[in-house]
Amino acid sequence: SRGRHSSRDCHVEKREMRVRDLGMGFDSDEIVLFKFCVGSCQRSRGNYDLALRALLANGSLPKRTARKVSAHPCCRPTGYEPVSFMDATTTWRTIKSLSAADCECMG
Amino acid sequence: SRGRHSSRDCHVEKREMRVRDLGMGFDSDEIVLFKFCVGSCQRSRGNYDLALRALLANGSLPKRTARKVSAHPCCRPTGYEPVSFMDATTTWRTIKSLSAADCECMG
Amino acid sequence: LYFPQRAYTESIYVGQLQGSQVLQVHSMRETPTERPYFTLCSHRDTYASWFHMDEATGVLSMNKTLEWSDFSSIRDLVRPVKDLNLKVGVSSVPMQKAICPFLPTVEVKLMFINDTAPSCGQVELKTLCFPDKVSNPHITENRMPGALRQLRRFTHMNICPNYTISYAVEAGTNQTQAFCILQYELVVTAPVDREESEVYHLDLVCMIRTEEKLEKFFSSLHVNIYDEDDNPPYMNGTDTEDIKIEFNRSEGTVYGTLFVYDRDTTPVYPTDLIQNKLVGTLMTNDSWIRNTITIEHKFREEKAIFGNVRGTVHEYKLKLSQNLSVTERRSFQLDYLVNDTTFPGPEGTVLLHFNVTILPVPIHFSNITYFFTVSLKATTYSQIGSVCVDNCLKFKGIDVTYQLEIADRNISADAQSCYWAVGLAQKPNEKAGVLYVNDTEVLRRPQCQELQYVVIAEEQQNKFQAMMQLVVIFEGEGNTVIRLDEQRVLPCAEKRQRGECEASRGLGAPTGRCQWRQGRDKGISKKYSTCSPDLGTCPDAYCDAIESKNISICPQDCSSQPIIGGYERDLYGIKAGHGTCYCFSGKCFCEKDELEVFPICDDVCKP
Amino acid sequence: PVFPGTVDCIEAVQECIKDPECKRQLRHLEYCVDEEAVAPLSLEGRQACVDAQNNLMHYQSLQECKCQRGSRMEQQCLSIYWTVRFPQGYDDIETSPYEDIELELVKNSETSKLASIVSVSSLPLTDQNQCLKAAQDCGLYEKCGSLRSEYALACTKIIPGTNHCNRHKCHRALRRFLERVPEEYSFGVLFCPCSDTLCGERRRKTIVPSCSYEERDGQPNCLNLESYCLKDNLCRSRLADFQQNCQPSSLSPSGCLRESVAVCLKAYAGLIGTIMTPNYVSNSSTEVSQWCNCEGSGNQWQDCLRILHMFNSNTCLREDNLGLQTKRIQFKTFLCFQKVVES
Repeated sequence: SRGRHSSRDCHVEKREMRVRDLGMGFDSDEIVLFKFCVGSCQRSRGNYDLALRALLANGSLPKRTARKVSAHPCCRPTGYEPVSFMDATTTWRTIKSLSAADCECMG
Repeated sequence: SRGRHSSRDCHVEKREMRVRDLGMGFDSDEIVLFKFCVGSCQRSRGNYDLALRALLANGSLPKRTARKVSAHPCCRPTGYEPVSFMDATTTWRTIKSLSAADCECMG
Repeated sequence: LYFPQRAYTESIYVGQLQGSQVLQVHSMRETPTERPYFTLCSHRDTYASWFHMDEATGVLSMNKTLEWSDFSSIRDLVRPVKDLNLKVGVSSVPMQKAICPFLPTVEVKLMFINDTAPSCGQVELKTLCFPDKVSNPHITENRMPGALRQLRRFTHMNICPNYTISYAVEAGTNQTQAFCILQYELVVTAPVDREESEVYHLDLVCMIRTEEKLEKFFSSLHVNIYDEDDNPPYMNGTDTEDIKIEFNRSEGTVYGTLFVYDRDTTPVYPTDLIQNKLVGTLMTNDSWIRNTITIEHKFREEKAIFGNVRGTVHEYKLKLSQNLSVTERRSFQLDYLVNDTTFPGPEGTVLLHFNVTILPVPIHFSNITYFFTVSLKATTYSQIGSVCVDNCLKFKGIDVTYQLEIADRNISADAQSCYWAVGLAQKPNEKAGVLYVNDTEVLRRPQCQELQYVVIAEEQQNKFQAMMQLVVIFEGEGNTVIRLDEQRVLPCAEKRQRGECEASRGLGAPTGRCQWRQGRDKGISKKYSTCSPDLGTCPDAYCDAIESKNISICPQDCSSQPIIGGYERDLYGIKAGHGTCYCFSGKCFCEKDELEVFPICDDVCKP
Repeated sequence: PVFPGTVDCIEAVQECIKDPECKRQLRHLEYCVDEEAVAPLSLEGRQACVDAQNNLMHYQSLQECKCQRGSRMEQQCLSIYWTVRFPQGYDDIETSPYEDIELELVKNSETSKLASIVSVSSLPLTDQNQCLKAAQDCGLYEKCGSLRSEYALACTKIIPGTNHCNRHKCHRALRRFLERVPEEYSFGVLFCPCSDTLCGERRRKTIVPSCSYEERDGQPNCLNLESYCLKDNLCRSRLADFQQNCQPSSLSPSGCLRESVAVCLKAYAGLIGTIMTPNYVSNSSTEVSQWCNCEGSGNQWQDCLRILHMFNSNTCLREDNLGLQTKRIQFKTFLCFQKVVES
């Protein structure tokens, strides 16, 4: 895969999120530090991406296909961390692979 | 990284492209078969993506950041192939890593 | 000889005079002729040499007068009080220090206070009588009388030399006068019986006569009575248990209960201790019985039924040590002798009687023929029904397998090919066989739409067999009517909405169509929304014989892969999920199906 | 390294083996420990060990060396500490192998930079459930959140093919959490004060009792539990530390022989993640105990009750001592005060 730039092009950001707001149906008021990847990965692009951009620009691809094409590597986690908490019934719950351990431009 | 589904979720598609239309400034009327990756990788999502979707949905992220976030793995080449052709001055040219050899959901 | 106390504590001050007494250690006799010899065993610590132990009386006294420098010489935390830990050993013969590690010892903890003893005016009078913390002594039941504690506080005797101090003891209301005070020592006057009372609550009275008046101080003392095995086991009510063994014949099963009582305690620690252990013996030489049956023995401590004194209740159950054959038919009385190994007397045994009746179990179908009807629309792996010999659901330790065979072997090869339509599956340890649609292609041919099978049930241990006729009738509109593009059979679990779910032909769907279950709960719920081939069997939190043949049939019950989103899982499948649960070849998601998140500016709108 | 003024046992041994005689006696004691672990020593064998121990009496650094709780070399250090005191029974288990907590706490207060730790979450926090608040604070401090997730996962994960957890891994993860997360946070989730049973249940379940100590087939006898603990150097050391630092005293206002309650709480927390893991007995009181009872104690009933009462009737572990939260400011002030005195 392409050379990787884990800098402004792709890095970890953190947000406090109430477990209840993770959108997974867990009933808990605990707060977790959700780490996610942010970056456009423009610097990791290659010839493939330039050609793909040209293809997309000439409009020859149907919209349904165009929507499913990544015209540059994507800034994604290279590893994940679990997050555990107690729910409203004081039962321990763990969400595996929830938070990003680190980020990289992939693909 | 996440389990890979090289199926409907992410696969190779082909398009004939004139070298001239690759958008790289080569002056050649030859046509190449450009292979690229198409797929939503929805099936390769993980808990991270569900939480990220919730975070994006609650609008707490600034637009500038939200735009640089990949809320699912991206369908990208796992390897590339070069393409060679003769330009208008009958000089052999090669564009490295232009076409996708195979595709996979990354990250 | 034994120490009537776990530890001795006393406080000592700077200025404690050489030769002055600190405290007295006692040892109780086990036999009339015994005589204790005491020795100070702590030679480890530098301060041990400050003390002297009187070999005969057990009185600990000072070898030197305590100086301020002595206090600071003790390496300990920076505190106003430093602990001096000594050990005193006792033997029934005079001895040297060297054998200390092999003797019973008792701890002596002296709190060395970095101050001189309070003057008579300063001291709190009660402290002349009793230490701050009074530890409780213990004596063993049925033992010799003797002194068990020195009541005077030697270290405080010279603080008010003009006062006279005396002690008295008042026993608790219902307790015998087993204790008295002789020359300032608490004495047990006669053997006591623990089974009568485990603890004697004594009220010690200390009288101090000062120049002006008589002061009285009270302190309660609990003398714990140690147990010895002086009671035989006994039974209360029946010593016989009738036991019938029929359908449950598996190894490890227990039957019936007989109780044996023992007024003595049974210590569980240390584990190798043999005090008051009841040992049991099967009173039979019948090898079959000895190989097949054992007696399970458990015991627990009880108080209420023994007059609020700790005793032991033993439970004896009959236990199978191997699976019983279905043919076994037998009646016998089994006697079991329980012996209290540490009880000295002859009556230390009781005899238990188990009247055992073992009935055979027939492997049998009550009906000759069973009929099942199936819709022609049913897809592959649709469950038709289950087959089971009589009483099979009660079976334990009886392994019966089921096989499906063509009833009439002489039919043509072409006719025989119809019989691919139905299959039979059975999971290991499952009691019934499950019939299912194995091939829908043959059902297109009219001659294949009524099939006659024979089901053979075979009991694995003795190879007993039972047979029954099985008729499977396929009815209703066939698949020929359904449009070609709809012919493809997909896993129902992939569908995320009701519409696409109920419109698809799903694997294992008896009606041919997938069925949608709409969940109503907000959070993670057992009633999650999902698309299933048959809501009767999937999801039901059990990966049955048919579902386990192909993960696509019911991943909601069988998937072992990680589930993405909010869920709960026991061993397999999705016990509870958030929103809609759907799966792609075993990988499942449980998520709310709201409108897509606001469109992420993906690649197309990149500048 | 242990606090200045206290010799670390590992250093003490390096010093000892430079002296042939010290080295010889120490190797002999190590042999005694190994032999005793296999089978009880003979009378002669034991006497030889007693002699070896006596011969090491005058090597002061060996006799007074201590260990540091949670350090990388803790296990080796403790092994030396107890070897030097072999045979057992010659020294009770009320003197702690660890350097005095009061010194350690002060040292920790430097490293944990108490004042800056408490980050206030920007999300509106539920006000009354203090244990939930402590969990939220932990979740927001990355190290606390990740180590808490680590032990929760280790303690709730069922070993494939069985129906129970891996208690050893659970204990190790619990100790890692308690040793690496600043006490400001770990004590927060352990000793938060509660005024309702929901909060009390959260507090009770914080150390995942179903895996960290509960047994499916009922409670063991406390004597049995203690005997297993004493055979394990770590548990034995933490128990000795607890007994030294949580000695009750009716004379002192805090009910504790040691003036500072934090010293006892730290020693109590040191037992969590060992064979004798203590915990709250219910969700409606701060009473703590061991998962054991005194049934079947026979004549050692009093000894058994003594073990239980060390926890469930110890004035050092009283109501307000365990409700640390209310004392949080006091806890911090105590530590800050220490720092002011230092500087």
